[in-house]
Amino acid sequence: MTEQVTEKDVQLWVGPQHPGVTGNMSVQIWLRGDTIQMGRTHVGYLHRGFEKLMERRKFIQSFPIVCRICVPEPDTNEYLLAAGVEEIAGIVIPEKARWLRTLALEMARLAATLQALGGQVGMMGLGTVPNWTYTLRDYILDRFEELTGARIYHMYIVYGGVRRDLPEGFAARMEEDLRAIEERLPFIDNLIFDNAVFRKRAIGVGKIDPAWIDEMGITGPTARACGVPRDVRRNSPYLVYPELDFDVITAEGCDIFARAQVRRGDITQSIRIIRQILARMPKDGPYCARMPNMLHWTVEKGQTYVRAEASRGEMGYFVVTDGSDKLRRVHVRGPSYVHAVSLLERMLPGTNISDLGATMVSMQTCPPEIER
Amino acid sequence: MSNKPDLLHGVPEIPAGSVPHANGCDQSCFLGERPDPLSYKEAIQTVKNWFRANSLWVIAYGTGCGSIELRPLGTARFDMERFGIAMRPTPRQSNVLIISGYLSIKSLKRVIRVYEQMPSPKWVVGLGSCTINGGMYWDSYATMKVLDLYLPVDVYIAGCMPRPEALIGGFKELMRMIKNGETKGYIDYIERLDWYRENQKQIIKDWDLPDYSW
Amino acid sequence: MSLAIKIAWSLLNVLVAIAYGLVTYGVVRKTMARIQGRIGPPIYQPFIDLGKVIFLRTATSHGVMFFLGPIFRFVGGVGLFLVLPVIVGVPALENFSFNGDLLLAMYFMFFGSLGMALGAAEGGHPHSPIGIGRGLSQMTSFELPFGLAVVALISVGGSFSVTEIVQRQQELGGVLGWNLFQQPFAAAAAFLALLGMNMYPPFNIVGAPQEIPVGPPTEYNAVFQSLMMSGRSIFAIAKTVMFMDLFLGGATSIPEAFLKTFCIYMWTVFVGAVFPRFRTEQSIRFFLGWPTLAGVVAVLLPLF
Amino acid sequence: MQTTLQALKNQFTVQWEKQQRADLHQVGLPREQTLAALTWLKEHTPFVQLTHMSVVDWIEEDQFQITYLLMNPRSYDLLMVCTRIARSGATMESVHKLWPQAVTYEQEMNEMFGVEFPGSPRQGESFILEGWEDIPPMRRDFDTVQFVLDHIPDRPGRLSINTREFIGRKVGEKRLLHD
Repeated sequence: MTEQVTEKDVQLWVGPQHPGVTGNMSVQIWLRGDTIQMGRTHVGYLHRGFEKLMERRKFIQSFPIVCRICVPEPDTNEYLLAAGVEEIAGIVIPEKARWLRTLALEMARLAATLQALGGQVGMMGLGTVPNWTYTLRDYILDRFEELTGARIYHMYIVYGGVRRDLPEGFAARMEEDLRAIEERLPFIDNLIFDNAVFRKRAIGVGKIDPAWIDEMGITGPTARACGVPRDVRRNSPYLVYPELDFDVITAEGCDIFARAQVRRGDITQSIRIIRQILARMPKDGPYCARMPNMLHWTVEKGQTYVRAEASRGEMGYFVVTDGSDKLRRVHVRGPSYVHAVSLLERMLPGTNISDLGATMVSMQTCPPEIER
Repeated sequence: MSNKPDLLHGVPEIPAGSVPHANGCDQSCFLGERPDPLSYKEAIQTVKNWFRANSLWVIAYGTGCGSIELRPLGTARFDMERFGIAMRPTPRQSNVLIISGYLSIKSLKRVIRVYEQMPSPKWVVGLGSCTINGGMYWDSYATMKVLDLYLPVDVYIAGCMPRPEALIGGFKELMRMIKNGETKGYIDYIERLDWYRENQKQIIKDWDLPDYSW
Repeated sequence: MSLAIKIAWSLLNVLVAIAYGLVTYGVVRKTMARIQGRIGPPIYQPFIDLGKVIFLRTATSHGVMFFLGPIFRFVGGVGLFLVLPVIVGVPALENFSFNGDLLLAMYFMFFGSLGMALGAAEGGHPHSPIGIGRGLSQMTSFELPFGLAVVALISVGGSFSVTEIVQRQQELGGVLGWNLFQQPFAAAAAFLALLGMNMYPPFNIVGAPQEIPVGPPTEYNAVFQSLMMSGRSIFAIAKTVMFMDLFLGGATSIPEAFLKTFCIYMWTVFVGAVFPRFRTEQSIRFFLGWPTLAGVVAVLLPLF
Repeated sequence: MQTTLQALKNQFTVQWEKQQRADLHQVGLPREQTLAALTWLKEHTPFVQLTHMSVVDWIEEDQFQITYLLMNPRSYDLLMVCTRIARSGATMESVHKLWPQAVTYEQEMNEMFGVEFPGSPRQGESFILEGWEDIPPMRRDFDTVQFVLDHIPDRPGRLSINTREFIGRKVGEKRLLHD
């Protein structure tokens, strides 16, 4: 790729201090006019050595760590760590815990998708929609607070099930919030998908080649925007997803607009799934399996890879245990790992500098899961 | 929330009357205003402080995971603009640097540059437990533990993460401190630049920053 | 009226215009906040910001030309304002309008931005030249429909004087005598060009914070930023006064002037509240499309 | 899945094999055959996508385990290919020609574990760390607590408690209250 860059190109660092990148990361670009000739992603500004820290923590102590791997959507991380260790240890979680876990995952997906949809237009300079969607996301965070006691880092899913039962009257309040979201959605649709300027900015911009999907392992809305129905919830079902009725949203075009459409469809589907869960969840029964004393718990030697659908795509945990009371190794495979490094560097040549931020947001880049 | 703690690994005493300047370049001319004993100047200082307190421009740099709560703070639910707090995208035009959570050493290098480029008077808000004592990352090899060894912190907001209400509380405290003229962090940074530099160089192994990033 | 009194009145007008521009900006911020569902800053917030910025000391220096940039911009705004009559017939509010002031006004509109570009380029920050490139190319493109609209007005009125254009509209009488209705094509071209001039979305690519934070003013702070802020406010007011004179029949009283300029200004704000921004080449394409066509029609129509 | 596994066994020496889940099989291959097996899997079987690549440090056995996770994009089945390499002077063949995104994984592993991938384009470039002088941090023999005590100043006053003793004392107090 280096032969595309000549001496007369302007070298520019976008980030880490830059409002146009998603979080604390940076993209080094070479510009000719307004066109990017080449781009390199640089990460590591958020590195905390989580995988090292988990080698020193007991199993239960790892939960406060994993939920900090992706800030907008921590529950997927908690679920994956729990699922991986449970699979090796051979623990079966009770029925109600499966429903509650799905509820937490889906609420997190809804919150993160709302944030991403707002950020998508916010990155193009329309400040109105992000203001609305962040508020709607805050309603979900309120329900999270009620369910788990925390706004951002929930630590709700633990080995064997979940930490708490559903509070009294939760379903009614959740329904109220979902209605509030649904009331606002037509306005958001109007401002995004019927907006002439947004269509001009988004259609045909940030295109990816459908052939890259299999080659590079592109997942989530980025793949679904190419018409490829890649969704772990459907393809490799986990928890209660096989019992639920939902559609895998796809769109055609492979561009930013198609990804925004997929996100918009995901919001509707998430609302639908949350309603189904709240209606069909078993009323009683244990929400956590009987677990041994967490201070002395040891898990036999084994290794596995578990995956779940985050709002950004397939998230995977490679979990290795060695028979002690600590994890041997956890390796997180976030969707951004491929999307924001290899894929972005491949997409950037030929892009206008104005579209850089919009392209990054359209793949919902989350830097902490790249460097952990 | 606390004021800047004054003892950390033995802060060197500054002899009264001397203005040490670091590394050959004299920053004392860019210190901003110092408190003056004359009363009419105090009155002017009060007016200036009132203006400064009511127009805080925060640099848009999310250094850590705490920045996730800055966005609800800036948008419709918590709306920090009603207090006159606005986000500015360039360090040249901002006064407040929020260290949102843990700071990896790679980031610390950039943060120092950003901080030095901001015009005086400037303030640093440490957000989250990780800036105070390392928090849950106390044994991590990649993050710094005590923020005020490297930057002069004016207000700490405890919690992980601090809620937006706590952030508003922290900003209110900062405003109160500015109005009363209690924030001397930016003067302290220049006066003890050598000490700060020493600390910074202690953990930034490949030091390639300039003497002072103008 | 002697020249000294005239100068005193004009200076007062400039100060009032700056204050009015800041108030307008406060109202704009409040309005935007309400549209977005926020409470928003107090209306006097721009004054606090300005005061704070004045009390800062700059620590950066990139040479004399760098410091002259905001001064050029401020002078451009003041110059534009000073050649326009706010209220025709009231000598105190006519400033220095004279026969042929429209030419000077067009010149001043370019002058501020060019001066700013010269200064900002000295800053050395890579974002500044990118922003300047964007700004100047976009400015050239919206100057075309606006210039055509002005040419149409001149050819119909047969005069380069803003005062005469205003008087002509007032002689025709009533709301329908305004050029907005007399010359609809010219008005359309000019009001679309105004969207670009005021730099609200969708034409704020020049300083787009998400792309090149924040374009030409990246390196400016302290007093120079305050000059830019006051220059921006007087520039905005001068432009709206110009549009009021050219298309809305001027003003006969001070409240009317305030009302008309405010309405003209808010037109760009309300458009900006619901649109993301165009890329540079897209905005150029926009201005060279329908607005320019309307301008050409406006110029050619009197010939038939 | 089964046909692929059978063909893999016919063609290469599969050291061990385990079915972890219905959709996850694990195989162990000797180091020399790994690259050939991966190439064969990509060219001739539906396992065309590299989902994940990882290193595990088995310091007791003085070995690194390198794991390749391949996926069949149609059936969503996973195949985990594991191989062991010597820990001292660890090198492994690069797969970046098969899968372009492997460059990032290899760059990270080189930095965090010190495993060399000769031929991979960004070997030796800093990916996450900056100015790192110690041994690669993810190795088991790197003691992060010792590093922190040596290099990163802490705020005085932090208490270290023995969890077992502390909780035992708490539980004891509670018992006393109940008695």
